[in-house]
Amino acid sequence: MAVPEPILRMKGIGKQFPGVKALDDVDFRLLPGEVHALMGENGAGKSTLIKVLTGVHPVDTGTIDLDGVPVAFAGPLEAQRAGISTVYQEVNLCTNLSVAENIFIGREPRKRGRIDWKRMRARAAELLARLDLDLDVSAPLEAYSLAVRQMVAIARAVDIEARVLILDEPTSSLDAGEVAQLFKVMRTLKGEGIAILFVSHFLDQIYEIADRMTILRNGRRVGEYLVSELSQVELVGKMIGQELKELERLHGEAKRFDAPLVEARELGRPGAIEPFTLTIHEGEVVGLAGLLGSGRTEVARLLFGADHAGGGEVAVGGTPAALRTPRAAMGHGIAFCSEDRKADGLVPDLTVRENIILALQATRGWTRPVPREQQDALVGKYIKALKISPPHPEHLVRNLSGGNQQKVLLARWLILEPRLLILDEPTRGIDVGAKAEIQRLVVELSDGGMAVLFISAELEEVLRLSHKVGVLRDRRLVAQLPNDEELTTEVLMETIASGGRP
Amino acid sequence: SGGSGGASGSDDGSITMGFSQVGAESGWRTANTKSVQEAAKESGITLKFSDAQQKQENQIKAIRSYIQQKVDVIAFSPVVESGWDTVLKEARDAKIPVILTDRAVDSKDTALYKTFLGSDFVEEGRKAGQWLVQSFNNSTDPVNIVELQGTTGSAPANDRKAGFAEVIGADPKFKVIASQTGDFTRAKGKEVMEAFLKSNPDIDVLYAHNDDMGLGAIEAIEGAGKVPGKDIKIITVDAVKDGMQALADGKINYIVECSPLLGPQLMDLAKKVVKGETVPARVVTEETTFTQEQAKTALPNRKY
Amino acid sequence: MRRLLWPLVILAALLAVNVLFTPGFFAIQVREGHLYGSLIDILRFGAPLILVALGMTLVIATGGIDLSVGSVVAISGALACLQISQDAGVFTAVVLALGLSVALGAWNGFLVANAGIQPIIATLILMVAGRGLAQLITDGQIITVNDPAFKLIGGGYLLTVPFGILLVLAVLAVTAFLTRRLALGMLIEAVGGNAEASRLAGIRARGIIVMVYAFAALCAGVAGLMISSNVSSADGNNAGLWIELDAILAVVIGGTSLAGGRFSLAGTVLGALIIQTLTTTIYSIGVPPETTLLFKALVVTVVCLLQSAAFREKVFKRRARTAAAQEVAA
Amino acid sequence: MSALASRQRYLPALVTGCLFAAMFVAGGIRYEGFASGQVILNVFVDNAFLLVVAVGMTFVILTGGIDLSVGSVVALSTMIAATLMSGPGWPPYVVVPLVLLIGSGLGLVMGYIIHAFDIQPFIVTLAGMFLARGLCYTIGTESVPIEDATFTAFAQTRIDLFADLWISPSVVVAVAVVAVAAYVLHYTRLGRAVYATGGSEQSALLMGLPVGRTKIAVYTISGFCSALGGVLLSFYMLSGYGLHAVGMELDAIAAVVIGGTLLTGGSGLLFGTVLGVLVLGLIQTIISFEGTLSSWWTKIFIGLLLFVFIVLQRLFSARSRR
Ligand SMILES: Nc1ncnc2c1ncn2[C@@H]1O[C@H](COP(=O)(O)OP(=O)(O)OP(=O)(O)O)[C@@H](O)[C@H]1O
Ligand SMILES: Nc1ncnc2c1ncn2[C@@H]1O[C@H](COP(=O)(O)OP(=O)(O)OP(=O)(O)O)[C@@H](O)[C@H]1O
Ligand SMILES: [Mg+2]
Ligand SMILES: [Mg+2]
Repeated sequence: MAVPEPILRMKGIGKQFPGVKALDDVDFRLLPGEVHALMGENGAGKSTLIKVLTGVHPVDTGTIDLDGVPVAFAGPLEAQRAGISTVYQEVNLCTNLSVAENIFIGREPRKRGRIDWKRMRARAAELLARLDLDLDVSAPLEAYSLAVRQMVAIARAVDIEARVLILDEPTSSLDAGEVAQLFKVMRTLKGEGIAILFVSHFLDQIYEIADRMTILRNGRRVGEYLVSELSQVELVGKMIGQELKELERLHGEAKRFDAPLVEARELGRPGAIEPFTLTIHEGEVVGLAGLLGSGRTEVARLLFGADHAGGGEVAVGGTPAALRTPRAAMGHGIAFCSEDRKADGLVPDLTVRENIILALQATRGWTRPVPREQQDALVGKYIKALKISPPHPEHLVRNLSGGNQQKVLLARWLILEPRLLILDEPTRGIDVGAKAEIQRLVVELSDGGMAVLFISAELEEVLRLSHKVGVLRDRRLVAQLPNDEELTTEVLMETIASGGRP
Repeated sequence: SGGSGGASGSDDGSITMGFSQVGAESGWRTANTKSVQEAAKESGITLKFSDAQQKQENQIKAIRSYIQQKVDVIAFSPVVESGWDTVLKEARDAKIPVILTDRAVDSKDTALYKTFLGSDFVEEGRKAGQWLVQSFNNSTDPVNIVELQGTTGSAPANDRKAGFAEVIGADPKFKVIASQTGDFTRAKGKEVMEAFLKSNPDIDVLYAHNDDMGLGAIEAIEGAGKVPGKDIKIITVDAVKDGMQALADGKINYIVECSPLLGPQLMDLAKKVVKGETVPARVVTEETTFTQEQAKTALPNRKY
Repeated sequence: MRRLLWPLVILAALLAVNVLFTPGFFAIQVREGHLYGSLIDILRFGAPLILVALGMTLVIATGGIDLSVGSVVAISGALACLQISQDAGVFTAVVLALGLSVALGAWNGFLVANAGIQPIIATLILMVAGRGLAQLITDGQIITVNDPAFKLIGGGYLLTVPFGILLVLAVLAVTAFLTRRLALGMLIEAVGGNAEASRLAGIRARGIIVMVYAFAALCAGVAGLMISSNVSSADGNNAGLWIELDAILAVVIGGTSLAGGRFSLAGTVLGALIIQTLTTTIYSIGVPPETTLLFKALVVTVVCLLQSAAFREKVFKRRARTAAAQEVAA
Repeated sequence: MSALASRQRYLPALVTGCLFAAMFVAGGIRYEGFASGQVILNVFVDNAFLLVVAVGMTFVILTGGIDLSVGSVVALSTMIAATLMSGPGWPPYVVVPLVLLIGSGLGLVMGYIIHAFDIQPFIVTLAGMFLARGLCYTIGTESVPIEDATFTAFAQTRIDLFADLWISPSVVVAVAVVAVAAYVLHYTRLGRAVYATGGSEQSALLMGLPVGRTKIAVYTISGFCSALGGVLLSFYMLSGYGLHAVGMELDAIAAVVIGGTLLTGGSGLLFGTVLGVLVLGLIQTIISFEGTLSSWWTKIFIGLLLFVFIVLQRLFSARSRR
């Protein structure tokens, strides 16, 4: 099969950030009508390649040709004008604007020179319907959860008339249904001859949608391969430079739990989550499954006191506890690693070290600083354990790659050694190697007696880790299923779909 | 008429006056306000007072609101001279007489106000200059003068500078070697004077546009190891109590009075104007100048 | 630190300009048992500004702003002088003045943290009303006091060094200790950098915010004592007028972002010194009052351009390019 | 949900409006002659220039910036207008466009510096504030009267409405500016880009919006509005003076923020700004009707009114959001 002329060709790209060589002599090409996956560990340079391509950062060395003509975009605006539509990794939308505006801003439909709001809303609703999403398009985007925002960003990108579509980890918090919907759209676009650059850490997704892939490691190009010619094991080997053991269901033998740690009774919040009753035992991993917007995050936030509960009560270790603020919850040994690391997780201008010890310091108050040696020891330990790269504690978190930022956030809560650790999409954007590491850590911690509430859009992951799975639908906890041999992803999907009714 | 405005007071004989003050930027101004308020009380005039916080637009608003409230007479101390025609015409249309205090306005149409009561800042500057010329008339050596100006752009600063310059300009031996604004405050006066003392080793005379800056400068001069009043002669304007004390103590050499106590005169004028009597177009306040000896005798009965 | 390089260069340049006009500018003598000289003056007159700016730095780092410091300066000075003129002891007067300042600051903090009012408006209330309060205390007059102990605070000397400078050093040391040695600084930066994330990390943001505003007011209170002590009088009308603007400017020149987050105490001190040196320069080189502001505009523009990495890059690149072009031509 | 969402957006302005009405009624009960239509109209007449300036400030604040130069640019505009008309005797139809051009030009330059060199708006516009005020003094420290016949005639025109009520032409100009600005903000791409930039500059940039151009535009708009405010102020004062409009930047910022706009940008309505200006104006009116306050009690009272207003505003918007 003759390879057609590439739409896009990058040659000898180099990019140096202070202290980090993000890209080193990278070649890359994108053919029309293909889905091209860009693969690599966290911090390999995938996002940076995309950013230099679209003019967010200037390149240090190398050339970029679009249709054989050298280009150097001064910014995303120019790239967009040249027919490159991009969804960047951190969902970059304006949450103060309405959903419809976020889709159409900059190219609003107009009538006699003025913005035609009615048409804009109608078209937005139409477009979202194509992605199987039913949102109030005139509500501000901040009313919606991260996953919805991700879908809106995708909707915006696919609607822009473009010849190149770039999606940097668009699926990191989407569930299977949404992903399927996205892939449907991608296939249509591909059929129209549009070239798609796709980044994801979910190997299954890559094998489902991509035709070709380019692998990066430590800012260097490892090679370009046809997806059909490279097995998953080989791929992982090339990405991380070593073999990875396949993961099993980690909780083999059934464990008995008889020491309830956190008992929520009729806990609820009007408009957000219906009253639910849930018991989490010491050493138990409870998974939460549900569709986008089903209320998983809301459950977690209530248990952490991040939102005010509208009713119900919580007991921790058998005694009633008033979890009115996060600080109060932390006082009871509860920790919560939030889903949206950008909005309510990290402080971008602080260093890796400061971000990691932030919660620990908060529990001690400002008068008792964590001694520097202790800080260095803790931070060093988790940089190593989670493979945070670059492994410099004094780097600003804002300059880390998305996956590494997620690891920093995770480390913050792990060092607290809480009694109940709530993890909301903890592996979002994390590469396969580190993901396995984190999962192992969860198992280890729960074996040591820590309770874990685990939320993930990836059902396999939930099944692999949990002793018990809570199923949510339409902001109601509809079922709590023990995780035994009979519980499979199919059963879970069915439960979600049926709403727990037989 | 009642305190809440409303009907014109002329029918029952009592008078309501709307008075728009510049602000409360200095002790002088506050004394002026007090004098007006006390005099109003004494003479049975209902006073509506408003503070413009140094803003002309606020004064215009206040005057307009007095017109709205149908007061019997309006008095105000203009922040600046220009820009009063429109609102004064409105007052005339509403048949409310207007008295200016403290500062004049530059309207061509002098029929817009009944009278102007106040001091003449240019004349104050001249008086300061005349004393200087007189006390140095038998020497031919050059006289190095430093000047502490009031707030840049304000009428007293402009006029006191101009009047002074006019008089000393006649003799080339007088040289203003440094002139800087001290914003009419002691703190700034001290700060600027310290800098002057450093960059100009040979200062003979200090002319400060008000007492407060002069008092600040005295501290600076003492800090530099010089004797105020002797090594450096000091002339100021205003004659507030602290200034007079310093004058009596020999730290200041000459003060040109600028009296804030216009209240009684203002109330007299107001009564006449409301009755429809004719009043002179310009009433100059009774002001004088003080030497160190005069200060000692005058000090015990200074009111402010 | 590299961040402080350019402010330092600018400060040096300003000082150099002064030497051109006043040859003995750097000379420091001991006169009548105390240090005397232009540099000392800059420190002495800059002391209140440095203090206010230090407090402002922490407020700005939390993402706030405090417009009321000028009024607090006036209130503190007025209350202290009133007390002293009514024969209360200096100690009582100072304690009362500072106590009131802290209370006012806490009030600001309460409005911001608990009532959720935007900082600029919350402090605008006290800015307006506070000036009135100061005038109420002084009855609109200038209260002159004559008390050697009070004089020490802003106009006196200790071991030949102006007491004000020592006071600033002490406050600076305490602030640096609280923020950099203890964990206060990091928590402030976290709250300013991402308020929601800090809340979820368990930081008691409200307490910190109240504390920071109270601290800013305390600094302003001390500055107010200094200013009134320096001229032995309290001027409720003019003391501290517009000092909030200078203080914010000092903070910004020092490299702290008005959006909150990272802050630099050393940068703020440098910023305040630049502003004070600028003022002194204007006096000593004899810029006429009408053009003073033009001169200030020029300096501020140069300062901010030099501090901008984007500007330096553009200028340097162009220069590098023209240099290269010349080389080729030659 | 849609109704709820939009109610959320208009809530602050709504609450402010109700409080304004309540304040007016309270004034009417307390002061004789207060509850008249002309009192309200006078608030417009007396604050037309502030309204125009605040409109410009709203654009800037919506992008998350701030413009401290407005007061000085207002003063500079009055100064230039007065000097050109009284000195060389230029006609108003030459002078006014020139003044507007100069104001916009200043704004453009500041906007360019802010964008191109990535410098905090506070410091750039502060330099602009010094510059404009300094230029005033360089032109002259005295107040310059305006005596041009056309200009004076226009300034003193009264537009009679029904029943004894009247407004000045400045009010018409100000209302027109508000209308145009509201249109721009709501119905043009520039307007929406302003909100987006304020919401998140980084995101707006990555979404391919012309962030730089937007930022330059808002400062130009603010410069234009300040110059126009200056022209209106010269109608009001018939003079040019370097000390006019000292501190007006604060009034403008306060008006915008009282109107419910977030200083961090991205959220707020122009209608709120109008209310903010009216509230400040009404406070002034109440003060002058009160009439017996000493200078300091005036300030304390203003602060108090502001406080009560803000707290009630917070309370009501928070309550109804629950
Ligand atoms: N603005 C920046 N300043 C400094 N370093 C940066 C910056 N942006 C990225 N880096 C560094 O460049 C390297 C590559 O980052 P990049 O974001 O491209 O990784 P990635 O492959 O997208 O990883 P992930 O899977 O975690 O998203 C990382 O080491 C990161 O720390
Ligand atoms: N598809 C949707 N339609 C309408 N509202 C939604 C939808 N998805 C999310 N929301 C809104 O987002 C809010 C947050 O949902 P929440 O984060 O609790 O859900 P979640 O189960 O954690 O989902 P996610 O996987 O998106 O995080 C919900 O309260 C809901 O108002
Ligand atoms: Mg990435
Ligand atoms: Mg969620």
